[in-house]
Amino acid sequence: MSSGHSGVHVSPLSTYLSIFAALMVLSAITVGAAFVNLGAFNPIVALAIAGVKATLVILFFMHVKYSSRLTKLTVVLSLFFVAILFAETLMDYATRGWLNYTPMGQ
Amino acid sequence: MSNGYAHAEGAPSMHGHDHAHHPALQHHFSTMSQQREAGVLGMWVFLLTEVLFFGGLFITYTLYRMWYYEAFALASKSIEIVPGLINTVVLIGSSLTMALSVRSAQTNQRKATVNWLIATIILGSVFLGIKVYEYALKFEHHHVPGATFDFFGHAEASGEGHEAPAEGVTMGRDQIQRTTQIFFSLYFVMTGLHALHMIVGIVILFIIAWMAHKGRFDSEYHAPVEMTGLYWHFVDIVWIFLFPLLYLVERH
Amino acid sequence: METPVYPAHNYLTNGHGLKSWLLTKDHKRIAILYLISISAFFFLGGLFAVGIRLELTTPQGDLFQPDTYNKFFTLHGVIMVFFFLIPSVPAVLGNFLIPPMIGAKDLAFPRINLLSWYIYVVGGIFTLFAIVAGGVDTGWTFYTPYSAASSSTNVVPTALGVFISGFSSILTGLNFIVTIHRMRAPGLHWFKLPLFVWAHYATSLIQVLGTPVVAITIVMVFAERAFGFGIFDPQRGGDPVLFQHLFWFYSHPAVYIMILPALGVISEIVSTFSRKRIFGYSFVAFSSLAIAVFGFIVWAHHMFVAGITVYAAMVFSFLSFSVAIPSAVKVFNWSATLHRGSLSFEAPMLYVYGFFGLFLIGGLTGLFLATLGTDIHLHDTYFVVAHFHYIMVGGAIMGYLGGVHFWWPKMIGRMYSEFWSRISAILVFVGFNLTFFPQFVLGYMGMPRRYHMYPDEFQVLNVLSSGGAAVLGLGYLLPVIYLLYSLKYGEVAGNNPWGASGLEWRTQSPPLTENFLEVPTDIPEAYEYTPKVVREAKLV
Amino acid sequence: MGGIPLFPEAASSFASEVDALYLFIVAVSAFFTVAISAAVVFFAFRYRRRHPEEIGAHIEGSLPLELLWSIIPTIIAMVMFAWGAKLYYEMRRAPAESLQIYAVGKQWMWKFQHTGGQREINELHVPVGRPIKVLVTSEDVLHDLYFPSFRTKIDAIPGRYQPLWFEATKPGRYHIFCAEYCGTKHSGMIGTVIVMEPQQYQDWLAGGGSEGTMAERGAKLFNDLACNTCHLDSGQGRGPSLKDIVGKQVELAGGQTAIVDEGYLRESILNSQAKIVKGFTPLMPTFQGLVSEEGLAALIEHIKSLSPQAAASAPAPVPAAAPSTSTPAAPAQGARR
Repeated sequence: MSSGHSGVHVSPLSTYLSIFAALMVLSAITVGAAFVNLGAFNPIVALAIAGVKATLVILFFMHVKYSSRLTKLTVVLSLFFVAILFAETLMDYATRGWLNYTPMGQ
Repeated sequence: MSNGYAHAEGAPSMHGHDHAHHPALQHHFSTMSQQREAGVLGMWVFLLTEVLFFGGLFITYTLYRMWYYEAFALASKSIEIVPGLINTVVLIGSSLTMALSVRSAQTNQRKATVNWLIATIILGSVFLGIKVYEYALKFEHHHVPGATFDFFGHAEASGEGHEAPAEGVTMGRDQIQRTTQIFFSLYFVMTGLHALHMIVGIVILFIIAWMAHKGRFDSEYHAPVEMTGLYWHFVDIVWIFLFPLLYLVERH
Repeated sequence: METPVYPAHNYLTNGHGLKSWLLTKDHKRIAILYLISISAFFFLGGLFAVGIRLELTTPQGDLFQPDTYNKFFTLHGVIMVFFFLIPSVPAVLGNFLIPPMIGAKDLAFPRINLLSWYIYVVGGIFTLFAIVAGGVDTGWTFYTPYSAASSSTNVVPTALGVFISGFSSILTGLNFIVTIHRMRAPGLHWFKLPLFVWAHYATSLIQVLGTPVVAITIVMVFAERAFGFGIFDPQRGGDPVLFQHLFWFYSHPAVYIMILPALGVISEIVSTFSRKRIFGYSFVAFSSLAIAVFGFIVWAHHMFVAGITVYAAMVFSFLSFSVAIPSAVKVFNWSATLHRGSLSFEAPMLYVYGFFGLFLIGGLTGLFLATLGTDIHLHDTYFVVAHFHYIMVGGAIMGYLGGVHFWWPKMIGRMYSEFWSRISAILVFVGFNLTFFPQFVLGYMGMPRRYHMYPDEFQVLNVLSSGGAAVLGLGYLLPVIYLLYSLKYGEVAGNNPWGASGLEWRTQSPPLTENFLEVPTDIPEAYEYTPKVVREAKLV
Repeated sequence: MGGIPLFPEAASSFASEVDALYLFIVAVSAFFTVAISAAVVFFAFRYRRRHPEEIGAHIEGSLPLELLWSIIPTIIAMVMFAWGAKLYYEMRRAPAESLQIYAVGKQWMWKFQHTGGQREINELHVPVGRPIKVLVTSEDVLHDLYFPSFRTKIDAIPGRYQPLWFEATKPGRYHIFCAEYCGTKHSGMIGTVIVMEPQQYQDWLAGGGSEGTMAERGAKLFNDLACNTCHLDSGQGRGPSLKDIVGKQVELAGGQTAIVDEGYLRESILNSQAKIVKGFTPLMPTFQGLVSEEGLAALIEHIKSLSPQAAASAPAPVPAAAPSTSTPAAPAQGARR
């Protein structure tokens, strides 16, 4: 990132407006998709859309796209540690019951 | 914390420094860009903390949703979708006005900066107003966890009977009573903490708007606006996840 | 050797009166504020330990009521963990030394630094209120459902105190991270930084990543206790084991918040008193980061008997060993540093030697607890108590005291009694081993922790332990006396009494408010010892 | 016993194995402690400062050494892990022929129930040389059932059964401790396990259980609670027949399946609607709060007695660490089976 007189990136107005429009459309899709029975895919679709929306906000509204590597690293780091929290906690819960009775027939 | 930071940044330098320095440069930084980068990094590290803070809630939500999926679906259905949707639009809109305010500050447009900040404050307040309305409904319906919790209370009183187990629902009444309470506990903790973040954000916005009005910022020094923006966008992102997780568990 | 003169202008003389301290933004003064407040909490926590050890000299539990005893060990844990160990090295030594070590005038956010001290104090007041209001008896771990539903003591104020002080810890960590990234003097790149700074960087990462998770967990317990929400309550379908997952996601890495900064102190002292570069600098530096990251993936080894699955237990056991390796690497590198050094044994180095013994035993006994087969027997016995005291008291406090003795001349500008400080280092080492070594045996014998009464056959070892505690207490009290005495009567220290090579020794003692008259530009490699350095230290 | 004892009595089949592993780690630890301490003390003498201007040698480090002292500890650690994990696996898998006992922790006592109907508080009688499986639960807060002489323990968690097993090898009286802090009289929540010769044990059994076996008591409770009005053996009742179901896999309404074990039965009684067998309507009331932990265990024993061949030949029922009281089949579980 350059220093000196306002070395920051100034995004054009159109970027903000189109990101906003995209976010609105995605919100509409989220609600619409929720009313369609997609089975196991309902939560996946909802979270995928939320992920895309969050990414748009992070990249453009929060200017991460134009920020230093350190800022990008910070974002990745936060997701990495949340992933550890999720993965290892769910590892315990997902393996519950693995040592149950073996069914009689087997 | 942002609050304290905003003060720190806004305070005029108390040490007699070279006149070439920007008036907002604090004595322990050597350049404005060092000061700005320190501030921005600080804000990002703070957001890192916030992500983990909400992460603890999301893992709790995930686990109980796996265990008590039907209760989550039922309870989620009992929440009105329209206020939630309006709030989503309002909050994303406020993120846009916030971004535009930062942009105005970057391009040295004082008046526009202030106006966009005020727009953000208004939208944020609208969000909170709707949230208050939603909470009031929950109280009325006895959907607040605790001694008075009764998932069926409202539906039976008003004869809507939305509790009549839909097909595929295998849980009985007691079971629903117990496990929907977990959903609402999480609902209130999650939206409550989110709202708390909004309130803090609005207070900061007021301070920043005042400072902008006083002409404290220019194209070289506007880090407080920028950092408030980062915070506000983060709060927006949390809502982007909360909305489908709480309102849209199973609508079909 | 010319006699050094006490500098007329320094950070201590820049402003007088209470207000100049309570509103200061100077990181050095804030460090002193922390030093005073954590010392107060240390002795308060120590008082509860005295109660515990007194009670346990007899098996019958005849000195205090069981509830009183339970409150004692809870408050001992809460105060020592959250109000002493977590802030100890970072908030006092880190706060004081990181800016001069990196050639900066202050931390990046001086006001936030002061704010974090105030937050700490407010958290402390909540906890003190809980004590005055009758105490709390959940154990420092606040396990549900006992804490949420069963205990009738002051859980809410204590939990709030811990919650609030957590933000102090987060803000300190945040400040350090930004400072280390953005405030280094020109030319001071990462691999010229003292290992103390590396250790604090790693610690800060844990603080900002882990603390929020315990904060949200406390919020949920609070909601359960105060409003009747049922998130961890098995009666309402909640899972108490989930509480433990979330709690240990922070509280296991928190152990490294307590020990890592002390490891940084050890590197500085070892290097100075052997006048030699730390052996394998980059390995020691990266091992700090490795400990910080691995620390986050091993938490459920606290839960091997708590109802996690056999498979999860195996994965967590396997990962737990990963923390042992970087810790071992550090110990080997310090030992190798001594080889062909020029060793001298003033008090700080004696503390380090004590640290070696205790940290070795503490670290190696961790292996028994990471190993599944032995942990089942040892879990929640005195073996665990002994193990974490060896790390957190043996390791962290030895490091902290070593650091205080090492940098005291820099902080205050005066020397303390060499004789008494050596006596104190020896007393602490001997007393510590007497207190806690018997507890390993007690633990393997099967004595569970948090016991107010115990079967007769455990008495001999318990009496031994209490006797050792008396010696240990003396060892901790002694420094208070001679350090306070030195404030006024100590010999003037001079800029660099140990002939150390770090940047912080190039400025006067005590330093100016701005640390340096001119920010140094000719920054050498870390730990560069040449005859010139020693001569310029005016030791000769 | 003169002097200070270093080990508790080794009175179970895996006590000596745990001790062996313990001694192995002690040996490794002692080796490293002595070696490093000796080196450090030796350096202190050998390289003490001899004149004030002396400085240390300039040494950067050594990659081979770093690798050496990273890899060797890793290998040793892996040995410990593998040994410990193997032992742990054995400690968590009860043999099929285990004698079953129910244990309930309560502030502040341990209540034990034998299938023969004997009930004890803070005392547990078991025969020597026979695997014993204890299903542990709690009525209030967390506890932990700990037998130091058997080198094993497990947390008692309200709302679910946790399994523990041991085979006592030496007759005698040994400690029972509560090892998870549980409030005021945590340290008073102790008891004695009495390991008896099989003959003595038979005599002891004959002396107790005046109220009949657990299964008998369970049968009575089964009638008292009117379970028998719906759960008919014919399968024509409003509830599924309970005959020969233990150990079987049943299909649930949601499409998942579940294995009928103590954990499932417990959940189905307390939260009857959690896992409904396919083809039945959720009519059964929940018995949460209506039946004590003892009664619940008796009911389960009664239902198990209706499946005689399962009791005889079922593999070790190490019950699920099933999510607490009222868990619908988690999708992951259903999908895997």
